[in-house]
Amino acid sequence: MSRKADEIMAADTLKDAKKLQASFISTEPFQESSKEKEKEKDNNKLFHIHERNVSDEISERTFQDVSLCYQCGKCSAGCPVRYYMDIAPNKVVRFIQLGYYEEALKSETPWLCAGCLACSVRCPKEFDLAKFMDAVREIAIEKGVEIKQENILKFHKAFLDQIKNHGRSYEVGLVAEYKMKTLDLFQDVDSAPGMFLKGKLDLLPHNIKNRKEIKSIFKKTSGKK
Amino acid sequence: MKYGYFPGCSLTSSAKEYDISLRKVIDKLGISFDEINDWSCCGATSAHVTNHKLSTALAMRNIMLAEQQGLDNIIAPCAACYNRLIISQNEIGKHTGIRKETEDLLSVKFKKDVKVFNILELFLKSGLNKIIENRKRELSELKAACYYGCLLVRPAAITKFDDAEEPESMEKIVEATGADTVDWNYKTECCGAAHSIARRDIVVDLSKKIIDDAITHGANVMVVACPMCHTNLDMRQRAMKRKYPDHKEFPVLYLTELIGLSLGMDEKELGIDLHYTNFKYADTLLNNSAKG
Amino acid sequence: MDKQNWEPKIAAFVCNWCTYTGADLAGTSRLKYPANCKIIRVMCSGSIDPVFILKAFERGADGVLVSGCHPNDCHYNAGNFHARRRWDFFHELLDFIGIEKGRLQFSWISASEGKKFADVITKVTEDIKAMGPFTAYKKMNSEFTIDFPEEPSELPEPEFQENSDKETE
Amino acid sequence: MKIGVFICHCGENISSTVDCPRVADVCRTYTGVEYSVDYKYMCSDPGQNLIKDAIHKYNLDAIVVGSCSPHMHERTFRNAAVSAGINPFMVEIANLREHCSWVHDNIEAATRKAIELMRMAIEKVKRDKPLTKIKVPITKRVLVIGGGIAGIQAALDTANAGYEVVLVEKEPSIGGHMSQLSETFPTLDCSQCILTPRMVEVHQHPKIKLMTYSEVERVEGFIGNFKVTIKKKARHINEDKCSGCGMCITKCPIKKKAYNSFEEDLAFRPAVYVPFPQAIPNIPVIDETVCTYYKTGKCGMCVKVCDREAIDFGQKDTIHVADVGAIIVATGFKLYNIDKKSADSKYKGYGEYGYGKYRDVIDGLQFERIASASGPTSGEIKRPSDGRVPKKIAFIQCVGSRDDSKGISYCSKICCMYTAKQAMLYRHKVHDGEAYIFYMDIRAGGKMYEEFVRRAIEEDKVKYIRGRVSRIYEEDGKYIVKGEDTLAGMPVEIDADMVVLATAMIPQDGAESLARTIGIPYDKYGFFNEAHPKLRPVESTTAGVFLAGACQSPKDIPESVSMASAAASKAIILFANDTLEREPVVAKVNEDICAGCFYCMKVCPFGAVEVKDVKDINGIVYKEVAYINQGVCQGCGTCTATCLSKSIELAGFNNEEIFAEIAAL
Repeated sequence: MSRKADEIMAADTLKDAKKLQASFISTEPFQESSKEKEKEKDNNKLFHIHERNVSDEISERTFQDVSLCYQCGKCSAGCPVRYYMDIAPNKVVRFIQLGYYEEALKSETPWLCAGCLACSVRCPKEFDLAKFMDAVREIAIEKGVEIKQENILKFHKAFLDQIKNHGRSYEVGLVAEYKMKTLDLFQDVDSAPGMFLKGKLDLLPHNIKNRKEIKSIFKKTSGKK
Repeated sequence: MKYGYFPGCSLTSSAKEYDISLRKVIDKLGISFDEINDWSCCGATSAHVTNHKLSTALAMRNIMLAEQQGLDNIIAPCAACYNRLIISQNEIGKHTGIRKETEDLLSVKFKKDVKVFNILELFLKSGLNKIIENRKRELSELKAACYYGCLLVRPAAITKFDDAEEPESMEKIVEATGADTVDWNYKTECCGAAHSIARRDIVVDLSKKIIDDAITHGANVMVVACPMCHTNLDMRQRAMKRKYPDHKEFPVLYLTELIGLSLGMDEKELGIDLHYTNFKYADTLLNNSAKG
Repeated sequence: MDKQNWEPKIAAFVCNWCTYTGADLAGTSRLKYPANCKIIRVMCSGSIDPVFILKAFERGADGVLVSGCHPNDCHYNAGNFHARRRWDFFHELLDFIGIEKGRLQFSWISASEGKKFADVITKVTEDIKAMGPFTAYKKMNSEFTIDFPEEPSELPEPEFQENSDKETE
Repeated sequence: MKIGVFICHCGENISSTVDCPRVADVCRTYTGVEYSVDYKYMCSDPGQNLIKDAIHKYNLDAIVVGSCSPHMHERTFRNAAVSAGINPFMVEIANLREHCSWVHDNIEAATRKAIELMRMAIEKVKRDKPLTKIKVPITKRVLVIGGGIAGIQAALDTANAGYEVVLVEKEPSIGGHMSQLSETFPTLDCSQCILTPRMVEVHQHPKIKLMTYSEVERVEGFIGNFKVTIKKKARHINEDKCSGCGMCITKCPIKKKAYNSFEEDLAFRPAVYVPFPQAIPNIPVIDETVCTYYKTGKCGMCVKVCDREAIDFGQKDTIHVADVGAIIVATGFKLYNIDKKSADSKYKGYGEYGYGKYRDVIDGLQFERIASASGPTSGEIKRPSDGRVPKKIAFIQCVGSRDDSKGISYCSKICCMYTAKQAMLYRHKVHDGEAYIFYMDIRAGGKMYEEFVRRAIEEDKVKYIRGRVSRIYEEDGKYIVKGEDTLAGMPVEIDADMVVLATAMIPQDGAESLARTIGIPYDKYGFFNEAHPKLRPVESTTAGVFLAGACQSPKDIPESVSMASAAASKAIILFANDTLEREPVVAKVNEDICAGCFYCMKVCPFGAVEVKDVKDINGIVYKEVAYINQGVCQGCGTCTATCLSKSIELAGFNNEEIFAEIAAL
């Protein structure tokens, strides 16, 4: 069976559930992986990536030029999550350097980056790779690129939703929302009840007073470049 | 000196014991805190990995509150919060564009230079002899592997307090409690951090390696100063056990809990019973004498 | 003076070894920059007397650029260090005597930095343009008569100035 | 004064944006300008003849040429002027090409600027004075600083040309780093075998005065006339009496208190020692810091066993002065180490490689000693920690080099080659061993170099992995080397028994202070600067001081040797004349108005300012003034700007001339 057929199959069986999700999740409508949507997205976004030079954009956001990197691979060598990545971190930089933006933005690597900064502190060219990865992710979201590590993105979105609504992280809400987004209902069953029992998880969120301000920060920063 | 206190979200929930033990310990050592009023999330991980403007604004909101409250020094016990706060400060200090953007967002002007300290700096600054003087017992049975994680010492150019590769400050503090420290390899290796929920498989593997290295080098307890690290190293030991059946439970303590123990407090008082792994200092004594 | 068409007059004191050669490189690389700046070559930035600069302002310069070798790169080992030390003091003095600090600028340009030379000249010209003409001395000259013994006896202004507009038309 | 103005079109290079005839016309109106003309190529023969004819015809006193940069053709036009009977310093060049036509688009603006540039040059030439070149005598003796291969070569070449040489080496023996090497690339011939005959030749050469264990303390004077003060450190051995029998060394009871620096600290040496058996001169040195006699006043074992009575505990450092005409600096390099550095150091260490705490993580020179037949392991490859033979070895290139974050941006140039050589030697000696090399690029430019590297890969099966190593851990006596194969795109972990770091070449200790002593510039790393990167690579900017070997930048042996020979020939060229001529752009003091503050003395980078007594007719000194030694002065003019009484003038760039230029802006 081809990959596309696979996707359609999956889409069919989960369709209802996903519609439900879409209505529940406040951030962005869930992108259906149906053929038309896929095509439309491709037409609208990906082919226009080259319009604006992504490497320039990254340089602007991170205040460092991607041409600094001389591809020694020390970042990849010391990356703790290297084994889980599809391409090496230095290759993401390489793709951006050469203008293969689509390949870079579609890669799982930026999403798996844990931001531990091991690469940044060891880089012989003092290139802050962690910051670079932040920018790549940011641009990938803005361009609407399909994100393979969607659970990670969903986690981040769920987390930010908590902050947006309460000002602080609300772990019950976080886990609940994350579960709803991913439909991965069984993953944390061994820890969450334990947390309740130990009195670590509060059932009610800690709301800060000035939630208005937080909401406005979110609103003002969500504008796409 | 009075410190502003920025607990961060974790310390109000999943890392409650860190907050509890910290408050107890500093009380005993005569250090006082002023919690920042109405503090909010620092923007750690989720914000900065997806939206840099948002993360800087979230972090700087707390700095702004501290400034408004007249606090010159704040202490951020969570390593991730500490890192976000100093990096954001550094960004707005270095790039006028970001500074302006953030100031406009929050409609303030940053004037003062609010200094952010991590937990290690707090104890080093307030004086290790305070711990030694108030020590009720020497934790000489403990061989601690001091785990810094990533965000406490990196990037050294901004944190400017210890070496990024071979840090030693936590060892100094732990040794003040009378405990021994071990020289090991994974002091600053990453535990997987925020992937804890979305990619638990990664976190389990990485944390397992860290714990194994500590055991190989003769440690019987691990000391951490970051709630995220603690969650991964402590809570994820169950998942570890499932994946690696020969895994043996290994206690992971917060630095403040260890200090608390040496100051004579008991495990319950310090919230050690809230951990997923069991730890009783008395047991360590027993174990060691049984071996000896 | 017609502010729209006003073009600043800028004097650049540069050392023979680094900046002058850097300016040559800008030329050989065919980089373009505004024509407002005239170079006065000295052997070393260390030999630039503050009086030269005052003299330049007095003679109607709207801005002055001083440029030498990078630290540690001086052809004479240390001349540029002396220059730097001297300028630290001199900058304050300029301010004191009423010449805005921005009218005097410093830079280090090496023999290999043709691009930097062009950039610096462009920037200085823009800065001075933004500041407008330097009139303080001219005003003073009209109020007091000051005798400058070194002044060259005759200096006819080029004749083409009046005709120039016609020629370009 | 009659001035001639000549405007060059430079083909179309100038005339395309500057209206040359108009410039010539305007210039003709200026006072003093007798003749003004434009021409297509001023630098061509007809162009020069045009100038010469005009000088004769109009009886000109000075000329101004509006052409390309003075750095291009100043000399051409000066020569033309001289042949027509004008002093060469009565020629001014206005740079209409590089500074005007090439950098502007607007014809009107460029033409105006050209006229203004011409006006400035005309005003300057009016105040120019005829100058004559300066003549100075030459002492035909060379000082060579550093007794490594570069210093040895330079000394031998100069001495064989018939000139006397003083060779100063700070270590007890000459030989330098080359004497430490096992075998050399790309021929794999034994380093000591080719070096030792040269060392002996130096020792026996009648024209070479060898001063080992000595350092240059002070350099005064100028090209052809340097006066050098050398400190000879006390060996505590009478050199005239010692026969080099080595009894003192064998009998010295202090065996393990000092590391043997020749063996790169992989072995110990006694308190009295020669660095290595083939040392030149073969005279030991007593190390005061560990010798029992200097601590307790007792022992004296060496005195008892020396039948020539050569031990002299009371010997003191001695000071020697030498007059030389040229100096060849060949102080070489040292290796960067990965240790933790102090906060103010310009380098940073490698915490990721353990800051040097792992004993089997060694540097390239240490490996050379281990692989050397005369080394601490007699040439067997063994681990320093436990003496086991490593079965898996990892070499890491570019440690420190090309690493901005550690403070070194340059490529050390030789590491690619010596790492290939070392891996080859390892494979030759440990047949069942595996050798891995982590590299970023292989830079094997040189005769037979690339072939050599390929041989390591193809014949000796050395495995090259392209990627920098991120971290080294010790685990059960093995060293886990974490890298990434960037070509395969795969992470790599090697559990090596030993790791060899090809650490960067950095300037020798004290290079910067020596540079200040001699008065030569150095770059931000401390390498000495050549006068011109392409055309004057072995001269320093200070006349009469030449550079050889790795003190100027990282170099391998053949390059160091050729540079040494080039430096020697530069000195020999200098000595081919009895006197030498210099450009007269020097500063001069007006003694009548000099106030004697001597600020000029403080700022002069060349030490050219001296105190001169001014006497009245009775011979009584009534004031002290500054005097500038014309031979030493390089003409920077820093003194002129510093002088409070404005009594110093720089010939060719005096205040009057510059004021005239400013006035003509």
